[in-house]
Amino acid sequence: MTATGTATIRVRLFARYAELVGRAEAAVSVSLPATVGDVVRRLRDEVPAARALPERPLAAVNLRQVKLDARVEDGDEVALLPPIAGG
Amino acid sequence: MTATGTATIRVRLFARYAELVGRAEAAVSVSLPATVGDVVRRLRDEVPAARALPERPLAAVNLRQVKLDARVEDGDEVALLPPIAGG
Amino acid sequence: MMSYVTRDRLSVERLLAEVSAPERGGTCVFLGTVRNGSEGPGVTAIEYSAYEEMVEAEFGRLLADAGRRWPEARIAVRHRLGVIPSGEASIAIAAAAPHRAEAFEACRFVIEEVKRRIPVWKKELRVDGTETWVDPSGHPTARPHA
Amino acid sequence: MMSYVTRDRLSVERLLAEVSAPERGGTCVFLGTVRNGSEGPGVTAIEYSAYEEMVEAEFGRLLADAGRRWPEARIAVRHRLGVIPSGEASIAIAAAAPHRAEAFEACRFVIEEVKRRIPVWKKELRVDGTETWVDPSGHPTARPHA
Repeated sequence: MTATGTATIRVRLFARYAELVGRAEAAVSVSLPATVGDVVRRLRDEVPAARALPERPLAAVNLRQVKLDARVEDGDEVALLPPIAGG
Repeated sequence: MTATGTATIRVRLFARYAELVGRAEAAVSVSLPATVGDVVRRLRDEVPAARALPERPLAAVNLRQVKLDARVEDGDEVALLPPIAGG
Repeated sequence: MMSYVTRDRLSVERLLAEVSAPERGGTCVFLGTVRNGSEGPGVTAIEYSAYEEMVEAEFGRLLADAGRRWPEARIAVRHRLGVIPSGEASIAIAAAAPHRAEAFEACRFVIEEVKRRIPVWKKELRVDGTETWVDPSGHPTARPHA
Repeated sequence: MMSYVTRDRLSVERLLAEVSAPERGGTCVFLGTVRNGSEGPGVTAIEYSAYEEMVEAEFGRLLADAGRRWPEARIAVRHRLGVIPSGEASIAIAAAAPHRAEAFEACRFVIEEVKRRIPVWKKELRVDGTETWVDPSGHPTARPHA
């Protein structure tokens, strides 16, 4: 069962990525079905400064780390995470 | 080079061993050369309650764990140690 | 609800109180403290930032994972965020268990997983006024806008 | 001279102060606490006795051994003696090092060596008034004169 139509995805950027892009948040629209990788590509298309991000960043959907081929749905929050340096 | 003559050894007993023997300290005389094992045997000969001790207890000479074949000298302090349960 | 993050100084005593109990005889604590880096000019402080909602969620999952591996262990963890001066702790973990092996293993597991899973980032603030994002591989990344 | 034994409550904060420094970013603490034993009647306290002169000498040698294995680590340890109520700590070890692996390893090494080398003995004091010497193999030894 695959959702179709258009999804609006909230994208959040953190730490160095937020500095590179000059913002911490964006909203992008993608045609469903879509993956996190599609969201990253769409962000890079729509926000020129986002081209400074790596093509395959670490990502989370709804507070959980996922691979770039994970599906997104309308209303999801996608976060692009610089290499984690906690502790 | 081996010392000869007679050595007086202070023997100390701890924890359960002190309870078994009913004392925490004894002095025994051994003919040199002598080992810690000789001191234990002499203690068991001279102090009847010491026969309740194991024949091969854990031992220390001058604050350092040693095997029973370690040499003793006049004035040494030999300690017989129940199984260690620190921490 | 209790939070896994704080902007205040970390208290080991408070974490110990959360995990200790008479049936748990071994407790292992780990503290990560801000180092005065050996490479380049001295770091005076590190600014920790995070994806806070995910930090909370991920710590919950991480402790649940640890609880499955060491069911008798009780674990508490707190990550400090904001500017932390050199020498003060950024993370504190306490793991108490009936036996010491479990306490050490659970505590070590949590810090290793934190480094892998908890979305926190560090920016080194240096004596000379420069700032550097810390790359977890250990190589500071030049800040492009600085 | 500083002693490795005390009859007072152990203070983790004090041990941390002895080992922490800005160049040591990882600190591991181990606390051994008196357990409310699961077998037989409840233990209310443990009485710790020791060959104190040897405890001091052996801790000195043990920390020197640890210092050779982990030259960048700084380690502090305190063993409490006397009657210790259930739930309170009998031993506290703090190991700080530039990296966490060394801190964990040095701390674990010290507690394992303590169990092997430091001449301390425990007598369990139970609710019902009986006393039992603790055999380190885990099997309590009946006290012959009780």
